[in-house]
Amino acid sequence: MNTVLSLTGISKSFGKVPILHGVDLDVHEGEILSLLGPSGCGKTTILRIIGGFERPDRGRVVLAGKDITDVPPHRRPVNIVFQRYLLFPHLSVFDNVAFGLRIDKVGKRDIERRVREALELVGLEDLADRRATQLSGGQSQRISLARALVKRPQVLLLDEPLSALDQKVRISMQAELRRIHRETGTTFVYVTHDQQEAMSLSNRVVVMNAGRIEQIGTPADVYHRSATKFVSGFVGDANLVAVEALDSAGDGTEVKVVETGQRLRLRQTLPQREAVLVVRPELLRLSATGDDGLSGTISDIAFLGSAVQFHVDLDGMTLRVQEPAGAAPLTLGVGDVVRVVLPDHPVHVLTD
Amino acid sequence: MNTVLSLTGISKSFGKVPILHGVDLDVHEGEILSLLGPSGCGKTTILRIIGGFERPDRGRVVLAGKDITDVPPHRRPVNIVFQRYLLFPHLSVFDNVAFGLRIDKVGKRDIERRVREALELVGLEDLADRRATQLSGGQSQRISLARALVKRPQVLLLDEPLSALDQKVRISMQAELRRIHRETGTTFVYVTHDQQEAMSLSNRVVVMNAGRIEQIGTPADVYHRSATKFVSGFVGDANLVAVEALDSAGDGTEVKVVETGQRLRLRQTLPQREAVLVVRPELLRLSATGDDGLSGTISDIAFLGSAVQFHVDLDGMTLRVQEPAGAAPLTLGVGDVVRVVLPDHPVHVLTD
Amino acid sequence: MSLLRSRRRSPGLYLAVVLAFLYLPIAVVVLFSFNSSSTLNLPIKGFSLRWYEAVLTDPTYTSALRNSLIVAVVCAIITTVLGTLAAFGLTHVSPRVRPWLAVLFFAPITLPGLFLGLSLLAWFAKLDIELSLWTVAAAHVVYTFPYFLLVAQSVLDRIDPQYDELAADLGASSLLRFTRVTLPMTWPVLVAGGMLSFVLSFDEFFITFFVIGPQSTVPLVIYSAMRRAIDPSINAFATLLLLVTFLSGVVIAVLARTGRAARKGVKAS
Amino acid sequence: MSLLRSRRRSPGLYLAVVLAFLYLPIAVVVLFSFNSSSTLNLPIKGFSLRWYEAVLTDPTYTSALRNSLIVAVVCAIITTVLGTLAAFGLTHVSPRVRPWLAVLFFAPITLPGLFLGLSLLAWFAKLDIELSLWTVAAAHVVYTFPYFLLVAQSVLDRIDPQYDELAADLGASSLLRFTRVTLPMTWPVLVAGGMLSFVLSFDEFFITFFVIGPQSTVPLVIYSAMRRAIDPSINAFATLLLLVTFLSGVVIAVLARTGRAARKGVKAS
Repeated sequence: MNTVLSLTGISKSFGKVPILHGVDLDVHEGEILSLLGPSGCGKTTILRIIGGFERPDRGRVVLAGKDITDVPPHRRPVNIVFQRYLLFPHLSVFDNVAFGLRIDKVGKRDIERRVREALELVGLEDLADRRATQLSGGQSQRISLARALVKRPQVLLLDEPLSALDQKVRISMQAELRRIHRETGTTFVYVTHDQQEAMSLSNRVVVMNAGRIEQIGTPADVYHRSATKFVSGFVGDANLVAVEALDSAGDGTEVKVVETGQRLRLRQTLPQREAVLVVRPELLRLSATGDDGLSGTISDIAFLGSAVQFHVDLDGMTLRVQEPAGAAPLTLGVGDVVRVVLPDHPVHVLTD
Repeated sequence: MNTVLSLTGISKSFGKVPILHGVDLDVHEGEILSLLGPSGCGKTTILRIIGGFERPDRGRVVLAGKDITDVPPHRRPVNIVFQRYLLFPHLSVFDNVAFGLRIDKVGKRDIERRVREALELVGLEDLADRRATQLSGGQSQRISLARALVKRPQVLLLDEPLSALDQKVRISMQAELRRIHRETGTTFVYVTHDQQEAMSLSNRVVVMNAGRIEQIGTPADVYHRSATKFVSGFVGDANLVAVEALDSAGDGTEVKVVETGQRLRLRQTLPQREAVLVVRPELLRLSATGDDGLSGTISDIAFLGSAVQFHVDLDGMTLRVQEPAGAAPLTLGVGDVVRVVLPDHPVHVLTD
Repeated sequence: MSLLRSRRRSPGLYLAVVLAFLYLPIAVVVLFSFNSSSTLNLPIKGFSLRWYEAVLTDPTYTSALRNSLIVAVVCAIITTVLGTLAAFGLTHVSPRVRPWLAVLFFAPITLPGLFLGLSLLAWFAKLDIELSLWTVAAAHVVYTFPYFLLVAQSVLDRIDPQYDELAADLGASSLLRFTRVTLPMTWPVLVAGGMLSFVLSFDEFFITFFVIGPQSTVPLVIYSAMRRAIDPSINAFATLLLLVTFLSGVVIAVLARTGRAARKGVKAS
Repeated sequence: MSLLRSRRRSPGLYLAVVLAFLYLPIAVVVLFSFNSSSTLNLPIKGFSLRWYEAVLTDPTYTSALRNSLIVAVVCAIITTVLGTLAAFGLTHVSPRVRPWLAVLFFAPITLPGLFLGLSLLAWFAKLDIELSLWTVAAAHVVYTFPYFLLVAQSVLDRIDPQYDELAADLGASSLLRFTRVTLPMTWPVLVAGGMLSFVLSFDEFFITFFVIGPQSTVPLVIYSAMRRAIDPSINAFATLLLLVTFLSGVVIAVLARTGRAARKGVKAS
């Protein structure tokens, strides 16, 4: 895979507040790369450095082999879609999309053709003559997308473009973005704090925390094989169970749960004596009988539609268990004693 | 179950815009009742009518046997938690919580005790001396809750109290609200546009649309046995498949899918010839082989963490299928031809 | 919207009293301007336009009107150009320096006209500039400039700075961003600021009194008429001044609303 | 924060020129007030406080200072009370009527002082009220009232109306909501509005000129001193007036900022 954009050793502070600590990142041609992290982690600053709106204190930005660290934003072949629906209120939809082409002095006929194509791409060719102020949030954001894409950027930057939209519109816009990416083949760098959005959209996810990259990988990597506790907690929900290996025999290990003292049998060997199991709630099962797994008391139940979530208290430690709604033993209630059963395949383990 | 609050024939317009059309609603003592619907459906107006902030054009509000329709808000034994974190900025946390008790001229020692208890209930007893402006969003909203609960309202009204919070904080506040409800036994009337929140919190959910109640039922009722197309679409995601019964034999029916003409065998009899199947994406399965179910082409794939969502095109109709991430046939890609298999139990059906 | 409000006892009566206190004096002047007699006693004897006729034929009044218009128009144009540049300059200085600069710019608003007139006179004398309508216009620019800036800032502060970044992202240089984005989004409010400068200049007496040469303006004529004898045509002249002020106020309000609506349309959509 | 800004060529020089234009005249007066000679020629001959000494011992000046303070304080208090009531009254009228009432209240801002002075004089004459410092204070209330309202409205408009509902929900009657919630949340800005009224009244010349009796105020003394002969002590007196204005401006800015910070703390948290 070709690297189209590459950041090396990027550091940035605002005043005395450090934001980025030597970030290295390669963006592959044609991929959707998401920068995912909590607010203040520096993801937006990276995007703004790529766009040219911030200058890094240290480090270089190289686009298609050319160092663009000192190129001002209006001379960079990248375009951005901001979080807020910023359409120029004094221009029609057509003129909003044509804005960048007019600046570039593209011929009138070419402008007409390319704007129509861009509007078609986002499915709003009928709205060309509307005023920018007459659009819904979702429509505005599609026009912003068309306005950026019509310039055929080498990299399209998206700064939480869906976060101001309603839940339902957001979900349908995600599918729309995947389609537009497939049809244009443009490289997307996508900033979001929403892990569901990052996972459903991206080829690769960059999980960030406090100005550093915690993990780079496919959505399945970061979800099922989190590199750090932070990643496992930020990407979806995870039970972290600290264990101590007691005895390993064949393909299994007898371990003690550090917090509760309970014993448990794992279907894997541990890389070292002390480790932390990372178990997603939907991988655990509840059982009212038997002596498999860990014993505890249900302290909270939440119906989630397609699933039911249980909080099970185990002597001071709480495990979250998510059962599919159809199969859920709905006779269980708060206060019932149950056993929490681990999956019968190896679970993901973190070591220091 | 005792009815603590009852609305009968409530109608309300703002100017010429009708908001509520004759709503009847009984709230049971000690329950969490959610009013769920899109913005503009009238759910907040109902809450404001209960609180006394709006006067209904027609209809009565009866609280604990007493007609309170004309009682001004400061004389109603109900309290409200607003969406925004409205703490009085000129008062400390303690004084914020004590505000209502001081207005009521409660004795100094009683105020001290009851405020401490309320702060303990929301787990913020250490913050009593803080200024209201020094708190995080989640903390502010807990203080708002304590300030309302300290007055021991007969009904606690909550107007989207979590919608201004981050995703992670929101989820943990939901568990917190369930705990506080269990510990106080107060009746909650909860307004939200977030179906996940309504389902995970409530004993009963009232689904509203355009000023009318569409369905009242338990979370499982509205999710698995939606009364209308609107409910099925608003509460979670649903595939709506219009079918026509061809031939019914024994416990099954042969039907034709109206939009695509494909044939399908259901494990139930239909109440009438034309009906709409309501199938949740997680109840459908994909199969690469066999001739069960309906044939289609995968048009989009989204990784959701615990599950993977597929869009399958069937000749102009798109079905959404959600497979658990572990079991998902990840070898499938966009463009592959697959069969969509219905569950082997009866599916929910809507008729006109 | 809130029931709380409609349940309160109406503050109507109280507001009526306050408004009467503000407007009765003005109403009296307007009333006398249509008086058919020349005595200033209520009730008026009859209705006539004789004082208006007197005003519009007397060269003292007409030349004052012409001078006031010239000064106000020149002042408004200069203030608008300088003020627009200063307002945009202010949005581009660093956020730490800006509040201090803003204080420096706005502080002259609190200066009494007396003071400005006095010091500008000293200034013109020192520079050997002959007093004329042009010195009046220049002095008025000093006086109206902070007001214009206040109005211009109110709109610039609310315009999302990301529009500028967006235009840069789409390839626009600094100059193009100004002409293609910022100006088209802000012109109604800038014109409103210009109108405000016009009104302030048209109504100004004190600075004018000091820095004008042999000529006269509307407020000066009213003032000297007052000192000579009680000529009822002064009521008609004052009513005309009031009319110019009032109409400008309406135009300003409409323009400011247009500007605000455009901004809101974007942020609220 | 934005790189776009720091990359622009600095508008510093341009801003410096504009500021010089505004402040040089004032600087000259202040400079002359410390002049040891009595000629008004630059550069000044030497530094001395003799004009200040003259001002602070001459009863013409000291009584004017006393009168100005009395009028300004009385005016500020009355305006604050009336204006606060009017501002809260306005927030409680129906949203359809409010903009119209607001226009009626604010329109007098555009009236020239000349006009107000003229009509108030007619008003007092008609009602047979003897001219005195009290008529001046009353007239100044008419003049400062819209400015106070403008300041008060700016804070009331930004305070979330839901605080009022919240207090009602917690059992507070209309009066308690005002004393326990609204006032504590807004007082710094109301006091700032009062200070503004004080400064406007202290600096006011024209209305005072018409409605004052045998007494005098600071601006009147400056004016008549100007007309007699060029007495350099006037520069010292004017500088004192400037100092009062400037210090009030600082207090106003600080109070307004306090008020704004309190509001922000809530909305942004």
